[in-house]
Amino acid sequence: MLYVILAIILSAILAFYRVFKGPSLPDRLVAMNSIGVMFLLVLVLLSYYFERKIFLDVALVYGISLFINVLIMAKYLKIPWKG
Amino acid sequence: MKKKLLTFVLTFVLWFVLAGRFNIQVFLLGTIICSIISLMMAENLFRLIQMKDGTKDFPKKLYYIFMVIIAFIYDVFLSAFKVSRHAFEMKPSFSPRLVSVQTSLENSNSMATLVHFFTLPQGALAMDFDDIYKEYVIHWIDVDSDDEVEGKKTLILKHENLIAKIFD
Amino acid sequence: MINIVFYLLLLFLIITAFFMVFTKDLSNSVITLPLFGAILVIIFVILQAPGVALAGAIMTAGLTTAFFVITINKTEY
Amino acid sequence: MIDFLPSIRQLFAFVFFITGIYFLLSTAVGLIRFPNLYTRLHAGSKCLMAGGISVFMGCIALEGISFVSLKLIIILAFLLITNPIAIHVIAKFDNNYNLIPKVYTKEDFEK
Repeated sequence: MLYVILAIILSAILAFYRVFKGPSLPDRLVAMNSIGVMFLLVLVLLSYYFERKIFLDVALVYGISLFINVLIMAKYLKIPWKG
Repeated sequence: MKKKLLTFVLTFVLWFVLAGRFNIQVFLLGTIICSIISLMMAENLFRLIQMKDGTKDFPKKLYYIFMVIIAFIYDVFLSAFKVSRHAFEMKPSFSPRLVSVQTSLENSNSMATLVHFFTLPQGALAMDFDDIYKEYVIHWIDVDSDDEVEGKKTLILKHENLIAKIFD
Repeated sequence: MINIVFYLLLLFLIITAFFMVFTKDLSNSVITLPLFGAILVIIFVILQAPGVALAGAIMTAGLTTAFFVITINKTEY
Repeated sequence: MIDFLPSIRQLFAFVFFITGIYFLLSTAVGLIRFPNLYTRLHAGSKCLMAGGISVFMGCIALEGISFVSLKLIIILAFLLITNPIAIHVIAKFDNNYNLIPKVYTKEDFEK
């Protein structure tokens, strides 16, 4: 079980390169969405490793919060004013 | 009245799944909360769904819903394998292009559901929708020529017929 | 074995915090803020504290980012 | 016969976890190596959801039939509904500002 968690966190660190050096703003948004879903999978797998089923509620609440974040950022965030 | 009763039953089942145990305190609290929710916002929840067409022959539609879910998961794995094969190549070789596809669906629910079936199972990405001509603007990956576009449009029609049997 | 995951998460936390402070554009640092909150939630789960993790998942990863984004939209930067 | 059924379950969970790791790694590599925004959207939607489905199916195969697997199915259905909406919203957010010209040729990708 722990090797799966280790591989998912390594792939999240690899995907952080696109947040670090994205040419435009939607690139960073796509990378943020991907890393968020990967962390949700890590939360589900950790609840199986510790065998405490209350940690699934944390995963459910975090999934709702991630979706609201992406929607609000896509609506209100604008390209900076140049000139 | 039918809407409020349906909302009460659905939220009560969801409450027991999320609670995870049967108890007298859980039962009383769930009854109070679900009755408040079903009295207040039952009208807003089912504003877009036509209830009269939905419950006509329900056991026949259950079979089609099962078929849609099986086709959905199979095609997701197929298209994800195609995209992930491009990622590990030495030189990434694909030829994307923008195509507009016209639908023949009438209901607004089915047109909104079809966007999920463009994005995940096909190798496509729905970008925009034109209300007047009923056209989706789609971004394909790995399409080489115009003949291949016509071949891939027949794949969409398979999902379109299944959705039309559920909602209409 | 769980120590390796824990130290890797702490390193990732430091990377996101440094990127969030030292970048030039303001919207780039706002996008990195929910990742910071998510790593804090996973660290709280590893340290066996589900109540703090629930509060963190609502506040740090959810509401604070929404308030910052709406504030940046209102002021013409 | 007693020890036969859990070993089958462990085997199914192992296969599902291996496919999940493959798709998630391909998501990260695709996000780095693809040259354009829309192709990155392809990598961010399809490979990610295939990895998520396989990891959740592995957890359900490890658990059996109980309330916990019902809760896992609810989280999976929520993820399957909301992730295409997020990808579609990001594509439309880019489409409003015309960051990238709309018609590509094959020579653009070979440089």
